[in-house]
Amino acid sequence: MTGATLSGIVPHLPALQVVVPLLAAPVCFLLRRGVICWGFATLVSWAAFATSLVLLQVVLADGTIRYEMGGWAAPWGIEYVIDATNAIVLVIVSGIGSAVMPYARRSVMAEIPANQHGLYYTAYLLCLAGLLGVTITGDAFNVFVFLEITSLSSYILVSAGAGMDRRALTAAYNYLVLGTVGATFFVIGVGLLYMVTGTLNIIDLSERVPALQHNRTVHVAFAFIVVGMGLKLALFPLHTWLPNAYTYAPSTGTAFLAATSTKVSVYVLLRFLFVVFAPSYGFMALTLDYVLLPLALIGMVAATVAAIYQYNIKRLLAYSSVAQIGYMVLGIAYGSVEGLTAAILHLFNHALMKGALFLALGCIMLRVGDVTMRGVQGLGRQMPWTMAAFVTGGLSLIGVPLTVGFISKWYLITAALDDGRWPIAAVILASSLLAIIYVWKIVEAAYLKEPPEGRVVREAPLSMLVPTWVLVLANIGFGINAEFTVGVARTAAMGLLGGAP
Amino acid sequence: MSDHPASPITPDRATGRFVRMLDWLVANPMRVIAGLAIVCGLLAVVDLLYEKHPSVPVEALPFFYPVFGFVIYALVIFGAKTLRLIIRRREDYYAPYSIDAETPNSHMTGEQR
Amino acid sequence: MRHHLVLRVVSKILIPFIILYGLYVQFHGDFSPGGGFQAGVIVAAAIILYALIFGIERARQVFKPEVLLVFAPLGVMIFALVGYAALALGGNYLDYDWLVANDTAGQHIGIITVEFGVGLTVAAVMTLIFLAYAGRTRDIDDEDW
Amino acid sequence: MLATIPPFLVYLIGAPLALLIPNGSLRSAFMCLVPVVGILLLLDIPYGDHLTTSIVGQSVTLLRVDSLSFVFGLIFNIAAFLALVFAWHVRDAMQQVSTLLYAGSAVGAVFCGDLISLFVFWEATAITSVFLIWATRTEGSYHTGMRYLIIQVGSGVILLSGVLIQASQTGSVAFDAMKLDGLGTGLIFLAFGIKCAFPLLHNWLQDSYPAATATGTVTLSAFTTKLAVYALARGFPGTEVLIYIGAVMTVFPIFFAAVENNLRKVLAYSLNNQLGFMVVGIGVGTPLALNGTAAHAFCHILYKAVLFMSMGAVLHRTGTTKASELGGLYRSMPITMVCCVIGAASISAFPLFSGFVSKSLIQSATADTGHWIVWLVLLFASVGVLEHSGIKIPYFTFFGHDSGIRCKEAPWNMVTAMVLTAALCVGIGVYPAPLYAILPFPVDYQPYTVAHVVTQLQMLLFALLAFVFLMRKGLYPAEFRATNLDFDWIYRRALPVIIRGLGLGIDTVWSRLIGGSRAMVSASIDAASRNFGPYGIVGRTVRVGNGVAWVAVLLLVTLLVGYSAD
Repeated sequence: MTGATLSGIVPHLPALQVVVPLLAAPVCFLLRRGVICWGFATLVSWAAFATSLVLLQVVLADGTIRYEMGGWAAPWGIEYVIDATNAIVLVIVSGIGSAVMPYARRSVMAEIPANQHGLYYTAYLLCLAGLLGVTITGDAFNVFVFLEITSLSSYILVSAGAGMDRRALTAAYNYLVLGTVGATFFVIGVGLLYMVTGTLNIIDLSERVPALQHNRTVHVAFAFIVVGMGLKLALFPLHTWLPNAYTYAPSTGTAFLAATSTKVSVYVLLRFLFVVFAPSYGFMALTLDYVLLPLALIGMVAATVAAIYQYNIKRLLAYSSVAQIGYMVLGIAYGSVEGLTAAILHLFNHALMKGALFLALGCIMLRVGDVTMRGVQGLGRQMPWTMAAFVTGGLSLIGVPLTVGFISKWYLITAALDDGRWPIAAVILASSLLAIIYVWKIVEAAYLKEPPEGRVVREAPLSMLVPTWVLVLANIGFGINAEFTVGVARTAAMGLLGGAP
Repeated sequence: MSDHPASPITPDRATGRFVRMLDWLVANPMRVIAGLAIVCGLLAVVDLLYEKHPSVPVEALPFFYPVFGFVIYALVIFGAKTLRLIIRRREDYYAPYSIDAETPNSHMTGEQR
Repeated sequence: MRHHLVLRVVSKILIPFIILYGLYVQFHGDFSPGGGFQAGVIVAAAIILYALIFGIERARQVFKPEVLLVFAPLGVMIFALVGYAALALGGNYLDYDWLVANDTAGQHIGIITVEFGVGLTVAAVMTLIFLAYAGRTRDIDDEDW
Repeated sequence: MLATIPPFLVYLIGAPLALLIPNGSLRSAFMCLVPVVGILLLLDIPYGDHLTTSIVGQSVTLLRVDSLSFVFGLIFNIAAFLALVFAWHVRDAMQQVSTLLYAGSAVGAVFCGDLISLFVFWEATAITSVFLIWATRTEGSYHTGMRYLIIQVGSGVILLSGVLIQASQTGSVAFDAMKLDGLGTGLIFLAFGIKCAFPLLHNWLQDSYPAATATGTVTLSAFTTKLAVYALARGFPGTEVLIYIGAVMTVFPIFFAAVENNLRKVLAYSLNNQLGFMVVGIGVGTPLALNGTAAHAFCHILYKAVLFMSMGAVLHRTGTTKASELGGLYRSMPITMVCCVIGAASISAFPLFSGFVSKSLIQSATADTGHWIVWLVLLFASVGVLEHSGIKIPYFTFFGHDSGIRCKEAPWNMVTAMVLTAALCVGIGVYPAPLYAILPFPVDYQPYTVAHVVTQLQMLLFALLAFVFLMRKGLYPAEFRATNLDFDWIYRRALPVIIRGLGLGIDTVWSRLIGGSRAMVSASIDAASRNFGPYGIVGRTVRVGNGVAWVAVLLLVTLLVGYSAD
């Protein structure tokens, strides 16, 4: 391919970002054979990652990109709009995908019946396409469509764990019911907005809603969207679908979903709250202060405490995810540039942490077949690399300096202190301290206890260790040099609060 | 101490001569003391011979340094003896000997050559 | 069901017309209400009727699930490939204007092709869903009608 | 490119690499090579800030080389080399790794240009060094190590709090001269003070150094406290309160050292007293005084090392360093004895030995700035130094009452390390020009004047005469096995007793309170596990219907909140 054709592609990258994985899904379905599907899905993930990186670079250099699907101009057609906020989310989603995929071959072989491999990768590609679509599109209804693609395929990803544990089916069903409720709430909200504004384009909405900010219909639409997305992003106490879904899904599915799907929902919430609506509206300011902020704080503490008592480590991490979502929502609830910066930063950083942790857990699942506290006993010596990765991820989760967790917490706390909200900073610190307990529980089991009699396990294969460590090193790398991530997050936050993207 | 040989180890020739010299000095402490006294006497005399440039007033006093050294040394010793009356306790005051931080066996087993 | 002669005869007559009507809806997709989704559902309705009357097993023999499983993704691919074709010819994704020299003709061709893909997928998926659920129990007994 | 490799990185890479080499002379040789490379790198780095990056919006400099950090960096590398030679025979991977990492952290800390990275290395020195104490592997050393770790890490935590406050007030975390005027700088000062063993904060030093291994103490003695001296010299030069703190520091350990039986503990007290001189120099803050501090730290590391080495060698051969058990060892360990005497002469500042050329800089600076009471105190302390380090250490170990111990001379590597270090002490004493050349400020000072040599000799020799006199009269305190109380009594005895007294007190109300609060704590833990555990409200699987109910509730709440807005 010559340079000219390459540069000719660049203007179409917004479309390709979504339609390549979307087309890849049926192709993958037709390919059928597990290993071939895996290779194909890996290539597609990498292509998507490359695309998102180029998009991010273009956005940072030239500002917002708008792409008209089918050549129809914005208010009538669907347009894709990319600014710093969703460019970074695209990078997260596709980046995690491309880290998980090389890892997936061994893990999927071990955890999923052979005849379902092709379907599993197809579902993964659909999920990837859906997540990217939700993120990239500038059309409110299109968000819903992609949200459904994501949801349906992620139910499949979760239920694929049925080969290991039948409870995956009930978990997926629970997820399906609540996920559908969430998506329906969202579409009801969008429908109400359409009713009063006559447009579905997000930019148009942002121009028309201000005049209608005292309209009751808009208030109701706002409530539906907030609750619907709150459900999707597992805001405490709407998180009830999450622990089981993450626990019983296959390792790769958990790693991918945990690191991406809630993040994308957080992004949608951000986009609607701060672009379509604005913190200056009375009803939104009240909701931020009296609904989201308390729920975020309660969630941070309650879910962390719940995590402490978990015996299954996947479930433990799932609860910790709920707590971490609390941090992001907290940043959103500040409604300030600092708060949003912290939220977006944590969105990125948490994807790295949870990705690394769940991948390390997948290695344990492969070798030991048991990810409970008993399963990790003595693994510090038997699987040193895996456990080292896990511990590093755990440190990041706590927020130890030189890891990304520290950067997130630093910004969250400074954002709280900037507003003079000392008690909130104290709660953040307290929940970090509580996080030490559950991380320590695992460290203690892995390093201070002897392995169960007669259990001999080998270190995980390189194909799984390398992706895990790539994410672990990213944790440290972006923890040491946070200039780039902080810069992007700040640009994004200012873009969100500055009105139209 | 288990690895102390019963008899002195025969040192090599050079250190042997040095050790014998020290043996002689230890055996004749009065000669050492006398030597020290003579040197001190000489220094006291020198104190009168050179021109002083005191940076602190007291330095100008005759025999300031010799007297200071002698008196302060005695003061330190008596001060310490007094202090000991107050602070001295049994050796196992904080912990029994069995958990003394300086239990020697680990050092001895660590020995290689 | 084999004894319900009336139903069998009427269905045999109706099913071709239902499918024909489906095709009508399909090909009107580009300039009047209708299109792939509706057409796919109508065609699937015909197939489901066939299965109800003549039994799941026979329906499976006629509309082989393996083939349907190929049709479903194929439809999606047709849709996506049209988009790529527009891209390759210099337009935006799914910009039919670029498909042929004449804009209007391009729109027609583009929409019809895309709708065809949609119809294919919808019909196949609908049928598959029905066969998957219906296959989980025995056929409906005569007494239960 | 080579020029900006920070020396600490060599240690950081060297430590794991060393583990790859089979345990033996080869590994020891490799480890000795690490500081050599460190020195070569250091000589190659031009003065200035390198490796500046930014973390959480603050500028961070990992490698700031200037005349002050250069002196400390150089002597740290040299000390690491000597300590590693001294520990050549050690085959304990834990000690080997922690020695390298500890030295590396100290070297790293010296070159930090900002308080954040300083904090990181500050904590690193604490965590890496404690293994040198634990390596003794006795229960006592374990407890001592824990006390040491708590205090050292505590110092780091205080430092971090200070840095955070300072950063939020001034917006900068640059590590430059500060004024002791607020909570932030106060906390930073306190953190430095703990590591520098300020009076009443000093006990960790006497507690821990005698508990480390024979070789470990040599390593410990070089870095932690001198790092604190460097930090004070960098952060608080000319802070007047330091003069008085330093003066007290020089005096009070003398008395404790004079009656202490464990000779390594005597050295720890003497270390404290020497630090006092440096702290006074920092407090005076004139170029001459700061030069004195830097020079004294440089010389001090060397002669203190040779003293700890000789005691380490004695410990290695005899298993004890208690004065009451030793004596007459000159027959068995003559070379060790000579090195020890050289170290003793250096610390006592005899002319032609290193202490003479460095301590006098500080002494002159106090006189020049008119602090003549402090000047007298330092003079007093100088006599005290002669007492415990100059006379007591060599006399009770190698002469005095013959204990009957007959052992071998120290192993060759210990002898080599001692001889090298002793040679450096004499070399600097005889020819101080190279040392003066690398000091932070230009030096215009001549230590060898007739007056200076004569007065110093008068003072020292007459003090020696007093020793002889007291010894002959039987007035010199005899050495017993004993424990002497110090300020650590407060936290090792008084606090536990008080707490126990309160806890077990007959006051029933009090015990009810304790019991009640204990019950409350356990009840809340129980409640937490009931509600948050795998079967609790929060931790268990929630039914779909209940999940949807929550959705409804939240929708209602959100709607009501929105409704109440207008």
